[in-house]
Amino acid sequence: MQYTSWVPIFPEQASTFAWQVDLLYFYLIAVSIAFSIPIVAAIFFFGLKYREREKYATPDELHDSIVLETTWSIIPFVVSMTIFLGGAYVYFEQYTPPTDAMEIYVVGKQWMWKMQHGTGQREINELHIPVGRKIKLTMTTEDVLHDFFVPAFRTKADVVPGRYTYLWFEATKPGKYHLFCAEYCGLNHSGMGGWVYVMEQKDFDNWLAGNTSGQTPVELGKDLFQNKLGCASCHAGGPQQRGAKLEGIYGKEVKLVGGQTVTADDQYIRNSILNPASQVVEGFQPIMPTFKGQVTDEQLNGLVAYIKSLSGVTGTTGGTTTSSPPATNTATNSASSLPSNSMTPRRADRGNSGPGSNPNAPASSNSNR
Amino acid sequence: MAEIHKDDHVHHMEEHAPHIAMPGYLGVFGILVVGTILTYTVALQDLDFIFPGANTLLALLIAFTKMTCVMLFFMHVKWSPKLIWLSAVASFFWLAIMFAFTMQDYLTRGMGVFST
Amino acid sequence: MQNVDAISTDFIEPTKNYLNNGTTLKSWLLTKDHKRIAIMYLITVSLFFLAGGLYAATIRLELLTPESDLLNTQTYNKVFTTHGVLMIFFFLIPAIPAVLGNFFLPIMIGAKDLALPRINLLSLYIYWIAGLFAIWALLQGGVDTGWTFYAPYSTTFSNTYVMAVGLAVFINGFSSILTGLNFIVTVHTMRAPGMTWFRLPLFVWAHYAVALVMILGTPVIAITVLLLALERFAHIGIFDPAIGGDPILFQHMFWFYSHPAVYIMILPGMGVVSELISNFSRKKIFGYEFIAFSSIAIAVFGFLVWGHHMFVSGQSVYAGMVFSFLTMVVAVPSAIKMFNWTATLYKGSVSFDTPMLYALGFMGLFLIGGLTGLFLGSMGLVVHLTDTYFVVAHFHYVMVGGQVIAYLGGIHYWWPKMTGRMYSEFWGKISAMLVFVGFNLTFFPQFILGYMGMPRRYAAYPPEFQVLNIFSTAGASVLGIGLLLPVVYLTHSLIAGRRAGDNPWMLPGLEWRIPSPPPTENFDSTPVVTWEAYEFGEDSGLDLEEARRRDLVTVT
Amino acid sequence: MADHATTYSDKFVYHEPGLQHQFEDMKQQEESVSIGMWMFLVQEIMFFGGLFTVYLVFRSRFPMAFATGSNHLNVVMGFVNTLVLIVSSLTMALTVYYAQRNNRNMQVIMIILTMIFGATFLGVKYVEYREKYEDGLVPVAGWNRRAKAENSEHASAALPIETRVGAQQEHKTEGEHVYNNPRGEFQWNEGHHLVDEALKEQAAHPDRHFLTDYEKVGYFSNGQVDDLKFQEKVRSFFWIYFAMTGLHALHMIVGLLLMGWLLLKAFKGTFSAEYYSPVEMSGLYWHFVDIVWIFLFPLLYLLGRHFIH
Repeated sequence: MQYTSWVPIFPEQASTFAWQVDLLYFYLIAVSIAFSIPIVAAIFFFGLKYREREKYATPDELHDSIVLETTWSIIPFVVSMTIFLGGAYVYFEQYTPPTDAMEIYVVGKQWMWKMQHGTGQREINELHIPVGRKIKLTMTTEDVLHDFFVPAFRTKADVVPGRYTYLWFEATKPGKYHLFCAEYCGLNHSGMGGWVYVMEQKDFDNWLAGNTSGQTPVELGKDLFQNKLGCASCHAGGPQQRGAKLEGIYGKEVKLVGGQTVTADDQYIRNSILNPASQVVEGFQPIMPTFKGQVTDEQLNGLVAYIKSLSGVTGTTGGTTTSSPPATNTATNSASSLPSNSMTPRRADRGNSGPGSNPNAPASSNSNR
Repeated sequence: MAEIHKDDHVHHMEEHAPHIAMPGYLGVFGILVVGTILTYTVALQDLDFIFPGANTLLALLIAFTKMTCVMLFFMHVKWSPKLIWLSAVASFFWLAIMFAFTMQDYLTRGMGVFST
Repeated sequence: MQNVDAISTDFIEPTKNYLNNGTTLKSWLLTKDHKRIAIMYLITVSLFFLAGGLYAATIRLELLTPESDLLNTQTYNKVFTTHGVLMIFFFLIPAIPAVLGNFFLPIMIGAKDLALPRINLLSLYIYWIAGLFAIWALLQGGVDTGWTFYAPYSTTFSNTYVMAVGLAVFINGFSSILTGLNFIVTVHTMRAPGMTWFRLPLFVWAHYAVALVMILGTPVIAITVLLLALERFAHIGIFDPAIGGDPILFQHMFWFYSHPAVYIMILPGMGVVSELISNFSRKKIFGYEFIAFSSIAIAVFGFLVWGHHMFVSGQSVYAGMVFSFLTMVVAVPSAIKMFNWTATLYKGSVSFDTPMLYALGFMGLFLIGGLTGLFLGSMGLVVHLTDTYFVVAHFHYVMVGGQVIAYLGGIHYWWPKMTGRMYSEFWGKISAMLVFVGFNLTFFPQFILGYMGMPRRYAAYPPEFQVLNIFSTAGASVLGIGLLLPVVYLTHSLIAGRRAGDNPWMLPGLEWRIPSPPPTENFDSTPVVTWEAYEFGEDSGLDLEEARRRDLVTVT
Repeated sequence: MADHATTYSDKFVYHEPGLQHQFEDMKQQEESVSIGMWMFLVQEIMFFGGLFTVYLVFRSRFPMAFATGSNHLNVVMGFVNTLVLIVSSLTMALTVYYAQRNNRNMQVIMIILTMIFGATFLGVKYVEYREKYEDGLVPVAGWNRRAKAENSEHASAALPIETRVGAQQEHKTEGEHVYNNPRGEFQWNEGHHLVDEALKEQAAHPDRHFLTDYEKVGYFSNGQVDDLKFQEKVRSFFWIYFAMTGLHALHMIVGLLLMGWLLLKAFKGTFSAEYYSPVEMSGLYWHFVDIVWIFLFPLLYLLGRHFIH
């Protein structure tokens, strides 16, 4: 957004559908002009030509013309329909994320954006992405409504507590672009923004490699599991342990107290951490305390990723290089590293749009008060 | 004024005359009581074999019937000017708008790849 | 029932009119006279407009510089929230209906008063109570949620006086409900003999449409705000997602009222402008029925489009489609109005008195406001534009460029009738032009800012937006002067203005056939209407020759 | 001219009782008043409509939780109350009927009867609220402190939907067995057998749907019904129950005041076949309140009754 002109009047075009939106914009401007010029001209022309010549003159009245009325009802209608269709088309583009997108997890929080790459790089109010690569953001918030807005990409979406919303774009032009929070979110609303850095793929890979400060989700999870939360003290495995053995559990059927069996997928692990008492594995006591409100989104993702790694399931990387272990695969199945995507899209969408169906955001907002 | 408003007043004239005699009122009252008992009894039957939500639908139908009775006879709508009919209908129409257009969002949330 | 003589040539003020009929405070506070109530509304509403304007000025000053230096963000948030709440709930919504509508609707249909004068007075008192409540809350420390009160920020996170302001809005709602109720009853039952539906001035039609919206919409915001207050006070888990609520539901219920409310804020303006255009081109308005029914159409369709405020809110894509489609449909009636107004000028005898200048200004600004409305109804574009300054510019073009301009036009148009005095035409024209120019300077740059992506409700913004913000603030100062001028010369006219006479412009409307200021019961005997609306020809029974002689006498 | 106007209206004040100055004749006045009243009822309908929307949205998501909550309401009292209101509607209608016949005494009697029935309704409602209060089912945090102890064993189950302040106390009280309801939480101990039944049915007929998609996520933590999540949904039912019936009760109280005023006027013999629109208007209001209840009864008390076998 470095402007050369002293008064900039147009934002950068830096995403694949920026030009579509601009096209729509120019079309509407054209329509507006096409409508206003004649009307304004007419107003001036009539106003001057028929200005009052004699005081209290009574010009003969004109009779209404159905033809005229119908014409100028139908023309605007037809035009507005073209606008509607154009808009609807672009809208679908903007709000239909591709399946082969690189996943980035975004958490809004008064008043900062927290991003997490599949490779673990965690950024605050900054987002580094490669150019020419489809990016899908999976977003939620810990407190109030926010809105992820990148003018240069011509797209935005509200971030709603208690559920996931999504946003996707494909940057077309390296550069540094504004990131705004567009939904009023309180005291420091105007401070809740930052920059999106669009880089050439190789620069991006270097950035990934160079920026090793962030642990991968697996490393983070391991750290939490072994030390910070001390899960290992019960779940380290072995015969006389109080907690269930987790090696190789992922994706398997688990027998629960009360007979049913469930598949140990991301949701299961996630919920077992948040509401342990709600599903107890057969042969164990419901003694595990809840971690609701004590683990953040990133930490949860980490734990899930780590437990998965115990079963040899790996996460993903945003880059194409193998520089950042342990992940090596493409972004396609990176979904599996995000709890939100572990469910089928249909159920995820329904589910997450249900109140309280994502116990995490409310819980973490509790902890944040 | 009167002659201008004659059309509005056509129904009005009768308003001074009593609309229905005592038996009429008692009859309506009877219908309402029966309706109430009916609602209660059918609510205990499981009608889901017809189609899910049959109970609710039936309960609402009965409620609408009772409402209609009250409005037509107790509230004298039957003898009121068209405008009163109109306002009664309109208010329910607008209620329907509020329900329908709110639900069209929630009911289509799941559809499509990208439903937020 | 005899005809009212068209004009009275004597320039002695009528012995008894609504102003001098009882001068004690009590005679005002307990009056049932719609004209006095309208005057009291006029004063209160103007005060709220002034207050809201001051807040607006503060906002513009703060935005001169990119940093939030004049105000800290906390204050800024409160300031723009207060600006919104005062302007929308306490100025725009009551402005034209409660002042001009209250004063002239009964006169225009030949009635002695509104059908329910006590209800009318009650609505004024409710409005006052709500206003005091709001002011109290603001003095206590104000509210910072934005006038939209979006959950969960308003329900859970804001620690300002949300409940108090919410209750003020709740109370105020009933004031406008009662006004609307009163209008509908009056139009149905109080029309004078011969005043058939299609002889009603379009001002009355517009107010009928507005009344519908007020009655059908306002209760919903009332209950919504009530639930909001409950959510704050008792955590009912209906809007707050942390306890199983749904913030989107709040937006649905809020906009179910607040979008139609936008039409409460523009339809009366359209009514006024229809009057002005027709009367100052001394010609029956073109396409009377179409304008009349387009008002009703706008009122009805206005209830079907609220979702276009929620395109990016997480609403279902398909719901968005439906709402966007209907939004496009609702654009058509407004277009019809524009075309008919323009056509009315054709072959008229157009005189450019102050009210007409305002009317023409309205047409220009509403044209832009309406067309940019299409931008914001087209989903693909709105994803980029919503919550930016483009939206701010758009609704100011409609609200200020529409309602406020029309309100000023109406005030100037009926001032001679309300007060019996004529204001200075010169200053009138000056201020009309200042308002028009200043307004465009203020808000046109904001369209560009919006498309560049400057989000609304920002206390601090990136430096590259500064230039246009400076333009905007500069324009605002011009606008401010333009808006303050009338206060001065209108007040001055009360003392020194020359007597206007009963019918300064020789117009056919019923209100111009009674003395100015009107007597307490408007007509000494019920008038019988024998002429069509906007009838300037022979049938109007206006003695134009007489008027020309009168003008020769009063040349000063 | 003003003088003329005043005498003009005075003329009528003497001849026609209650004719206001702005009207030509009684016909016009009555028409105006009745249209006005109807417009008021229209806005009342929209006012309740907001709550019905909330009801619709939440019930369509969590029918089982709503049924569970509804089954806990005292249907007998609801039933009795419905009858009571219907009778009061009849007496109200008869009040108008007798007013039209200049029968002052019957008017007075009917108004008194109406008031008695109205009061009965409120009395029953009070008993109902009282019950809910003792079961600790008031969905306001902190209002159930005196709930009966036996209902309070799982009081701590209510923690996650405690206000944020409370959530921090969560860990303090954790572990220790709670005998009463210290933070006065909403508490639901009736279990969730309806959901269990639905699950059984589901197992029996996998082709049909017994739970909504919201429920499939909203109640469960993987395969198991989550008491806390379920309780949260039941709580929102009770909120809607209290909001709707409370607002309705408020309208009843207003109605009673109206009746009191009417009683005085009727006692003075104000109303006659010529002038009875106040009676008629109050009647409209009363009937409207009755109609609201006609819908509340099935929607709140009777939904999902058929699940109980």
